[in-house]
Amino acid sequence: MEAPVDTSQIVQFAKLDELLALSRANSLWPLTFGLACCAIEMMAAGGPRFDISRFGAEVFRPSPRQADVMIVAGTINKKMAPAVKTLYDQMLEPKWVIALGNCAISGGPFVFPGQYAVVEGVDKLFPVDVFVPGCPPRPEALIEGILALEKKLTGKRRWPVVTPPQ
Amino acid sequence: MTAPPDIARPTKPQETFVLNVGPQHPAAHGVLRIKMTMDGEFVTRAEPILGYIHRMHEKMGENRTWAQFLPNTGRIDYLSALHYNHAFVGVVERALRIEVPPRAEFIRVITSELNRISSHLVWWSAFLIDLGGMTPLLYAFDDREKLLDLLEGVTGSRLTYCYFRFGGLCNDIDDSFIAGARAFVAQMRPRLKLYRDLVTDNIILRKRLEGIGPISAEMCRKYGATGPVLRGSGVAYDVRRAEPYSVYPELAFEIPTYPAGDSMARYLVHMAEMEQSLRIIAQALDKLPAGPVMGKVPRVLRLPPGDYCFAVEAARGRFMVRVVSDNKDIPYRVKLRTPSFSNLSLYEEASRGMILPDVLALLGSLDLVIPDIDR
Amino acid sequence: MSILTTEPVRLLLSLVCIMAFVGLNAAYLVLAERKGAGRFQRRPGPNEAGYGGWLQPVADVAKLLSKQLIVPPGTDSLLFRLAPLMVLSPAMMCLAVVPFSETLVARNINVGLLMVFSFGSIGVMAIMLSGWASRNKFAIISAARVVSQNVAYEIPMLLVVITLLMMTGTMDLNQIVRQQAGGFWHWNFFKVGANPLMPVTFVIFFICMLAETNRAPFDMAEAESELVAGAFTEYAGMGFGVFFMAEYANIVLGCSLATVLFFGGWQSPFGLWPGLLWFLLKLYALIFTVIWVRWTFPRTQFYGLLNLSWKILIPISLFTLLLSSAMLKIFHS
Amino acid sequence: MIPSLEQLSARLADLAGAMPATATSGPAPVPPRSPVQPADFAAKGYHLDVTVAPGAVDSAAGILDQHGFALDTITGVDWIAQNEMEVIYDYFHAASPLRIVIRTRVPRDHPELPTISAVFPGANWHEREAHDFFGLRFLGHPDLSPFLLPEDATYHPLRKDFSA
Repeated sequence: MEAPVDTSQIVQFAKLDELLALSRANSLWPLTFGLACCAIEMMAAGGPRFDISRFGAEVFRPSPRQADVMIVAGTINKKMAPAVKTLYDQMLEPKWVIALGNCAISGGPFVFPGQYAVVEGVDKLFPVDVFVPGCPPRPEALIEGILALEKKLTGKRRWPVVTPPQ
Repeated sequence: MTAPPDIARPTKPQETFVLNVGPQHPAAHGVLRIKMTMDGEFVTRAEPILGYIHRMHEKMGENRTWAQFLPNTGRIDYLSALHYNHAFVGVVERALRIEVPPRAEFIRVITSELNRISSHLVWWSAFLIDLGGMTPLLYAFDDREKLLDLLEGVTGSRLTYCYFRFGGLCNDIDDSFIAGARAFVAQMRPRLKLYRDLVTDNIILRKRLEGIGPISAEMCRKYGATGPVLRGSGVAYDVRRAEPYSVYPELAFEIPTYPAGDSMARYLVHMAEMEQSLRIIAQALDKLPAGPVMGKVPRVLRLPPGDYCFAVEAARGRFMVRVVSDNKDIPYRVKLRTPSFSNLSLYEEASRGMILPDVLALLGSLDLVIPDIDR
Repeated sequence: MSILTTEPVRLLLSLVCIMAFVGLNAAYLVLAERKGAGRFQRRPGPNEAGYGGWLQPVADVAKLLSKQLIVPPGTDSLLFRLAPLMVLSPAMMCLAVVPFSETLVARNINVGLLMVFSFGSIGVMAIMLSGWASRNKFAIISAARVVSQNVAYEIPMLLVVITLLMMTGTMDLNQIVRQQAGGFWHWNFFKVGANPLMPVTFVIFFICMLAETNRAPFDMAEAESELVAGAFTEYAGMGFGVFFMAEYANIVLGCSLATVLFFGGWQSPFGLWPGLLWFLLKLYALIFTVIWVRWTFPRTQFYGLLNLSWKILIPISLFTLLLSSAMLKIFHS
Repeated sequence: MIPSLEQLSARLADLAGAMPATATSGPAPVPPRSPVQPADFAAKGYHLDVTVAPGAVDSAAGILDQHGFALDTITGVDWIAQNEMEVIYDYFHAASPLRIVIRTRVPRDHPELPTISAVFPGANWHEREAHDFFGLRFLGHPDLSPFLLPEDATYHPLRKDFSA
């Protein structure tokens, strides 16, 4: 039997792909899924001052089937890990993951020799697209994470990067 | 609506089914899981299953020095981090008999009460989401941002504060904070009235909450429930008065209680507490003395052997730290008595025979922070 | 006679137009809802996709269309696929008899109102099927709720409509609009001479319409904090998108009906220049009210909802029915 | 009914009187002392420190229940050097500032003591937690399955000899 041909190398719909990527980048529906402290900052990012809805990303869907991006906001421990993995598996392609906060990145402050409960980073469970550091990250950081994900999708950044004055 | 008596009793197993609410569920406020045995829409048994965010705080206490454990206290109940700070610095100060300068104590009270308001605002908005009202969340977060600006200015973080130090504070407050706090108090009072007009007096909200999930004072005692849950059952128990700490005895405030014990009573207690917190802040700002914010503290902390307790009134109720020391620079044992844990423990009994939306309204009214339960 | 004016072609064209109308409305009402919610909540709402966020629905639809489609294992795959189709088509069928202006109506039949209500009740079956086929406990609870809710609210709604029918004496929607010509005091809403409780009947109609379309504060089907996403929990991509669209199609239908029955349809409020513009104006004003209600009130409790229908709305609507028949007998016979 | 400290001391002393006094917390040997010790609230954070035999914790809970106390928390402490487990019960009273501590010690390799969940239903969870962390076996407890730890956990992480 022949090896399956990777058709994406032969047939490309460049413009359509671009359009789809642009659409997906503008319509990232997150999963309503807060684990710990970072979830409060995720809520604050939806609040009036930061307003994640400007980028079309405020449609928090409670069902993983309808969500596009999973914002892992908090510590994952060994009891929770199978549930998080299930949620990831229940999400449909294309799907992305933002690891929000140090706990989701590496276990954060809860890693010490002899620790027995915390999964040291959500990338131990499934691939992560954007890491947003902080304990907890500020809402701006989450918005920056969403912009970074948009850049990953479309190849270009929505806004020029602001360099802070020296 | 309460169930007819034949449903409140466990029925034949084939007539019921199990509904897992959580660990990922919009009403789970994080990762609480409730295993509900349902008979149609009636809940015959709602069993909370914990541990999905167990983060080993008590084990970590045995692995680091007294000062190194302090940042952990801001992450147990992340919504009332300063109260937890206070309990932990309080227990060390009690054991070592460290004198805290009065200015530091007043600033502790001011920031703690600001923290309490921010916590209650988050609870209020999350509770309203449980009841299907989305807009209050945005209003509350708008006000909360102003409050967080103030706290961020002095503590350096927005949520998981680590501001208190053994013997005082890490930063003094400046005039801009005082002016900002006064402005916030002046601004928040009409906002609370607005909340009352817009939300509390809403007929749908009242119908949803009145008479739902009654909890008696006796049940609270049997389960050790404290905070707004206990005060919503008519018992005026507040650690700030019962075991006075800091400068609370010098400040006038009331302990709001509502005797009904239903979800509405707990809701009203929260709303009244925000007003009382504003009152405390205004008084403390007026009485704020000058002076240092850091007392004399030994360079290396070694608590004399023995065990020490310190309780504070956190936003969710009585939070107690019990430490056991064996005269080393790391604790031998740190026990954290968290209010959400005890408040949730009565859930199984209180929720029996109610229908699903009411069970979730009751859950929301208990004001839970899940990492506070699991630690 | 050109081919365009033959009846089958005209009907086909009209149906295509209605589909486009429903589709565009659904897409942009979602945007209006999100922007409106933003305004109610002191924030800007979507404003980055396209100029002022106007391309947001395009992005959403393109994304939903390109999302992976699955039928979860263990579901009844036929019913699972059928439900989204069934939920959208009745609303479109009903819009075929709604007169947008005196001449702009896909098919003017003399029992238009009957048709609207008979097709309108199919929608609930689709939601029930989706809940049943999903093999998900939340979905099944939601399905059961939706059925009991719709049964409860169909009754006061029909009683109110019968009250109205006794006054109009016809089921032809265009005829009903024509009877309301000549200024807003001729609209059925203000015909207190025929029945002093006319505004009350409208309020009942509006509440029932909110309940029938599963809108907040009666969104039992998709009670997010209780039932995750209710009957749609297992639907993804455009399957879910269709349910979303159907919700808005139903709102458009409900508000058009309210416009036709109570606010004089395409009649102008001053008796001058009747036409499509007035119809759309009234329609969108009502839709705005629906959005406004959603972002203002918390959700009712399920039993409270049923009590409201059985204990309050049905007795009141029965009373209005009796009152208006009595008044007809006394003053107009 | 708000109890006075003296009344309570007397009732709890009756309970504790029959047994020999054991050492309290701290690895250093302390001289034998009365099982009922008033404590300085300002220094310790509680008013009365009562040491009872493991079998008497439920009767102590019963006495405090009659006086309207509420269970604050149950703490385990692993004294590995003495090969003992200390179990500390904290009680508070909603109408008075009184805080009572009941403590007992059980052998480390045989940590069994009666449950007080029949007296205070809230103790159910505290005892399950103590079982999770220390492997304390509360006799008569309805369900000691892992609580905060994963469902299949067999380890007791707060024991001093635990290593992950």
